[in-house]
Amino acid sequence: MVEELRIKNGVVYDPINGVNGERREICIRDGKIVEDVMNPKVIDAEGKVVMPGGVDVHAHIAGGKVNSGRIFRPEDERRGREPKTKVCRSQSGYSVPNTFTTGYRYAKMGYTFVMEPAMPPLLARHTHEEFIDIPILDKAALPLIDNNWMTFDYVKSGDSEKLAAYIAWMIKATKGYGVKLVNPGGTDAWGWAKNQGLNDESEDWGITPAEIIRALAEANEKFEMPHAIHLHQNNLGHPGNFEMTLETYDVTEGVKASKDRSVTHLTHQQFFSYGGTSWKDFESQAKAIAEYVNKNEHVSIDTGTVILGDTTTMTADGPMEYSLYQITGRKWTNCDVELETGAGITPFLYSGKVGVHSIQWTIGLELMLLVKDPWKVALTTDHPNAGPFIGYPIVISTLMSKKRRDEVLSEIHSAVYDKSELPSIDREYDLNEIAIITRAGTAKILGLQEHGKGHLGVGADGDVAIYDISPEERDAGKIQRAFMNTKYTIKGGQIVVKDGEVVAAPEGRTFLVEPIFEDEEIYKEMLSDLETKFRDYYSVTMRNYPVQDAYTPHPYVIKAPMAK
Amino acid sequence: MTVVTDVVCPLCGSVCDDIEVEVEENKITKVIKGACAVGKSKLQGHERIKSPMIRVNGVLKECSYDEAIKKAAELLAKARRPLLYGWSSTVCEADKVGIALAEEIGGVVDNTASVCHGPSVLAIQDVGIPCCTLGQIKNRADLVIYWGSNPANAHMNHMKRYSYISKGYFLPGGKKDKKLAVVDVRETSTSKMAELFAQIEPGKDFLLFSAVRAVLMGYEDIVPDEVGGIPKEKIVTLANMIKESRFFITFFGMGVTQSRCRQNNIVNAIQTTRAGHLHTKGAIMPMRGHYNVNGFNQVCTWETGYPFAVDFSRGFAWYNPGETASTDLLGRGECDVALIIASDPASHFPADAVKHLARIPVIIIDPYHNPTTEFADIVIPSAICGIEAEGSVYRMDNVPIRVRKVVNTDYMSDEEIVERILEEVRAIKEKEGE
Amino acid sequence: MEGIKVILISGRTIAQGENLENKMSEEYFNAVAICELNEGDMARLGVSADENVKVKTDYGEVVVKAKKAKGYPEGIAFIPMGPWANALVSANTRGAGMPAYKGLDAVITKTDEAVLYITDLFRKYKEEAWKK
Amino acid sequence: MQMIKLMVKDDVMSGVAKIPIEVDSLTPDNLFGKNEAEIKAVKVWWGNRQENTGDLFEVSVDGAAGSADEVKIVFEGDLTRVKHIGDGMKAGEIEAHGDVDMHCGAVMEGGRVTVKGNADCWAGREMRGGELVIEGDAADNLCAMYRGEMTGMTGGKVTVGGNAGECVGQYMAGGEIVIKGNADVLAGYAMRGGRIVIEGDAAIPGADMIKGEIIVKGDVEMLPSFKYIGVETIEAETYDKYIGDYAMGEKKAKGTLYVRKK
Repeated sequence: MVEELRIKNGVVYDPINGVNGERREICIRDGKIVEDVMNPKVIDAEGKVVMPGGVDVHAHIAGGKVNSGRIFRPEDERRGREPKTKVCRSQSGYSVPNTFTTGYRYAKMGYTFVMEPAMPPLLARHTHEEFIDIPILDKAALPLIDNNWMTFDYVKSGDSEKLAAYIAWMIKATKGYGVKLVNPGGTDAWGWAKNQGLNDESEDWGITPAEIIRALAEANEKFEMPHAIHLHQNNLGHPGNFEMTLETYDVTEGVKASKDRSVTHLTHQQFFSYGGTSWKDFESQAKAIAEYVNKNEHVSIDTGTVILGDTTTMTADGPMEYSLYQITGRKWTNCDVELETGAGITPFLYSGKVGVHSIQWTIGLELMLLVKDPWKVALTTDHPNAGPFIGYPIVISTLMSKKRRDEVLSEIHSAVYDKSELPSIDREYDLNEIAIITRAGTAKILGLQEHGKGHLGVGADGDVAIYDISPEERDAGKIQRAFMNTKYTIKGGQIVVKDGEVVAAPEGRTFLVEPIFEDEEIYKEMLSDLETKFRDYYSVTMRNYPVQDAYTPHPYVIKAPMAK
Repeated sequence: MTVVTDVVCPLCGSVCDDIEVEVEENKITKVIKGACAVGKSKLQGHERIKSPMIRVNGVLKECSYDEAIKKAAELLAKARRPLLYGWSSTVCEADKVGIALAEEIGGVVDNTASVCHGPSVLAIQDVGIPCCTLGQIKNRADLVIYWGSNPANAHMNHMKRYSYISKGYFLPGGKKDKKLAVVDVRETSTSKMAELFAQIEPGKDFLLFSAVRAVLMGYEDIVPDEVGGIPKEKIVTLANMIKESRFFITFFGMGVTQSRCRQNNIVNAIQTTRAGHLHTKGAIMPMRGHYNVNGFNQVCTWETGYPFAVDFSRGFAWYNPGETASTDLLGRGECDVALIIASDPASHFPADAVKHLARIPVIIIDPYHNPTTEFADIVIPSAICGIEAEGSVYRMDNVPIRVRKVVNTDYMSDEEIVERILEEVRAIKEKEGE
Repeated sequence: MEGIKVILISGRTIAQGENLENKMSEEYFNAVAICELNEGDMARLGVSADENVKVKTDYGEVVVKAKKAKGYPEGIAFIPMGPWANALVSANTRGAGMPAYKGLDAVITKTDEAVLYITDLFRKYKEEAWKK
Repeated sequence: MQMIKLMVKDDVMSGVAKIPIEVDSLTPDNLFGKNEAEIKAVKVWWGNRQENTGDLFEVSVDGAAGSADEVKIVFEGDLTRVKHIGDGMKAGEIEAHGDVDMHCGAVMEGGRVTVKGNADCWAGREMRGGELVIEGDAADNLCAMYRGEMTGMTGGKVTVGGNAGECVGQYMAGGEIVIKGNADVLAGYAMRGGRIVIEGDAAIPGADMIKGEIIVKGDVEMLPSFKYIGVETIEAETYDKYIGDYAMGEKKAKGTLYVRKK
């Protein structure tokens, strides 16, 4: 049976196709956008806002550390619980919701694609198993390849071909999407409870984080990868780290992108835009960061904007989580992953009563307001690190309303007036810009616009969000409510949310990239090096390591040939 | 005869995955290498349950899978407080369906963790856990502490593959480069290998942890001359071994989780690791029993928010071991129907809990006869995961591994059986709803 | 004959593990329906290896075979994890979900009573269940 | 004053399985203003199904109330599987005649609950205010936190006539608990404030405490990580004073443990 849908009378924001708030009709047939339809079900979106399905560039929704976060926070799980319904499984959790809830809540906000940005390769199966249990959404995951001993060996020997062969193998073995870096060098040093700055040479391996970053960026560009390297750089969360941030940006300057996108995507830069020398004289340096992004084309960023309240922080940056736990004295979980990476998790309360937290809150907003080109910046909360993803509607309304910002500024710690630019920024986002930072731009950053995401052109996926709000609406409260619960969310041509309720929960797809490394000789040599690592140092065999096809029941494969 | 390599052992939480077996006429005839004595015994198999059975007038009578499944579904659909227990010696795929079934019937779903490392989970919920994968230990840990755990008997390959006896990148000399300390109430084959053995009085673990912590925190002066039968000198030596190590790991077993103070012994053990971390790098890990006891905890957590002992009576998940764990439901006589899968509560639960199984309808899904079958009203034999059926399992260090199907079978898999029961239950509920 | 007071622990053994899926067997019975004691305690009880003892706690009693073992301090008895040990354990989990399997106060006496085979042990449970 | 009597019907607890009834909906706040028929129609959970109160309890109503404060509920019959008595109540009074099941007085904010018998685990869990009197014994986790929370009881007063189980007042941050008998292991575990008085014996009290006060009048099995400070007189009795828990480090070890001198 042919499923057809016509959305009429809506005000459409489709920035990739240059549609900025125009009354357009959207037709969907067999899950794809088409020119016209014959016998459609009709949705009248009169006076409502229509956008492509949301695309989240960075949210920790699945995998070992997310689940460790759930396991150790039963007190978070009891917030937001809902009984099972005919359509939905039972729901639990606020900052670390169960998998089903994750799918439902994103869908209610009009999102249809989420990137899980940190998959430890050894635990990749776990991430994919959770994906199977996240309904509705399409998903992908970025394997961590920057603290791997194989990577270290090739960076040390300067063997860029073998490094490229290795990342090709790794992305395929983990059914991943691209190259993720988290505290390159530093996470491995955490194996001895140490850490590393950008230009510190590792005692064990004799290389620096800067060398790792540059080498992986170059290796990534040897393929036509849809996405840049995705970098959580060194020194996250420390006062005065903005200088190292700017130095890090320079590391990949001059690397030529194999596709029309940045070379390095720098994630949750709020945590890297800190001035001062300690928590006492802590201040925002968002302006310096934004200025760099404004002037350079090889970087894109997402923000990691803070949502005030309690949340669960989690990252592969083990040493950073340890220092956070030492500040709070709350529970702390750490998991080092042999030869590859690590993870730390600790709960955290961002309180408007605390000066530092209040300044952190301003930084995430400043970055979005000071970066002039919205295509270069994406809205994230680094879920759940700076706050849970269900805080997005709050951020959207705050960006769109200077009035709301002023209200919040007057309620939180007064340090924000001295230590941040936010009070003096007048810019307000319009809906077109919101559409860019939540779907069009994020789809482009991830290279997904070629694969049907982030736009409503003919051939695109039938993923549509209809928000019950007039395009002229300026009231922050109304904006927030509209973006929290859509009037309709349509996923692959199927209505999944209606009037803020989940009405269908189909399974989503997993997007995989397959880099194709051509030189068989070099590939074989790399495999032989890898076999040695497995035989001597891993605790599993090489044959039991790659993720089997059973873990991606609905794969969407993107081939990445060698760059020309 | 064919040789199959990289076989994954479906026995204990070590999940050795480098096993080689010989297969002849659809049977594992020989274990060539990799498995310990206990693993070998599992891989080579025992006498199986031949057919599904239903108890009629006190006697189990053979029947078809369809009949057994239908009857099981009827019992579960009408139950007011059903318990679905076991889930540790099967794969995650079966666990998922089991959780869906529990949700559908408003039951309590629980796995063997509640009588094993459940207290460890409760402790993690209090203070978290600094942990790592086993390869990290193999490559870096120069101090290995086994506390209330005897791997030489319970996890026989553990020291050789992952800890004291293994060689690693930074410890190429193997045990020559490492130290071993053991704390236990009795001498064991593991304690005999140790450089430091502290023979503690039963039930005094909590006190000893507090003492070691106090020393690690710098307050040696307030610690009394003897704690739990251990002289202060030895306590200080142990603390110094921790301080002087580059990377220490504490493995703890049920010697700690099942004695006085239970979960709070583990809280204190974790706090001790955190105190050690002020001086060096440290990690701590429970020695998990069944090969997939952890897998159920993982699946249950991502699907419900909680790792075990989840009560769906009110439609949402309520978690409270001590109230919603299997021993609680059976020991207090609360539950009115029990589905037991891949486990044997009759052998491992206290007598009063076992006696309740005699009073209520019991459905058991298992490859083998075991004492719980004695209490069962419906017996459904299943394929053996890791030998006859494949799927995900989670090692004690949270590493997911896919167990293999090595030989074919006519038995239905756990996943299929539970799925069929769920379908029948849904059909019954739909009918009722009409 | 007067008994001795001990602290009772239970746990895994190799033989118990090997017969985990073979519990209705003679091997499992021999591996698990036993109580390990040190030499001094055996002497105090006046039993030699393979003679039967009755172990009693506040929650139940069970007859098992005595075995001499090394490594135990005086006053500590060990019964491998299994149905015979569990006859002595309370089902009250004290708000933890986990029964206290280890560290039970117990009294051991020499006995002429036979060790119940697994099916007999459970037949007894079934009878008791309905008496309640 | 209004008196509502709720007597568990005999047949409810006579089956092979004793399935708990959860009565958090039967508080003075919730029943105030309802007549007998309306009370009988209030839903309570019995296993996985909701039932009418009138189907599980004999209900009688006597007198009238002007507010929830004037409502008194009396539970009678076999209460050993009646959970959540007084859970979340804010006003009025509840009296339970017999041993009650778990979570009695949990999260209560005001009013008074009296148990004329023993209370099972988690009585007074996360209590905020009001008064809870257990005339018999209290089982484990009295006035403790919910799993994973770092805050247990924050206010109110609890008195136990008999003994108390493990972990009395775990993560307690305020309020007062008085145990007339003994307390099992780990009373005041991870305590952050408030006061626990144990008139009998206590085993390893005060572990990981960082604030608050524990007073023990009987024998104490001490932790090895408390520091002896000296002798102090409280209400004309002499006590040994300890500070701890030093296992948490000196900066945090601000809890006080008093042990009466023999």
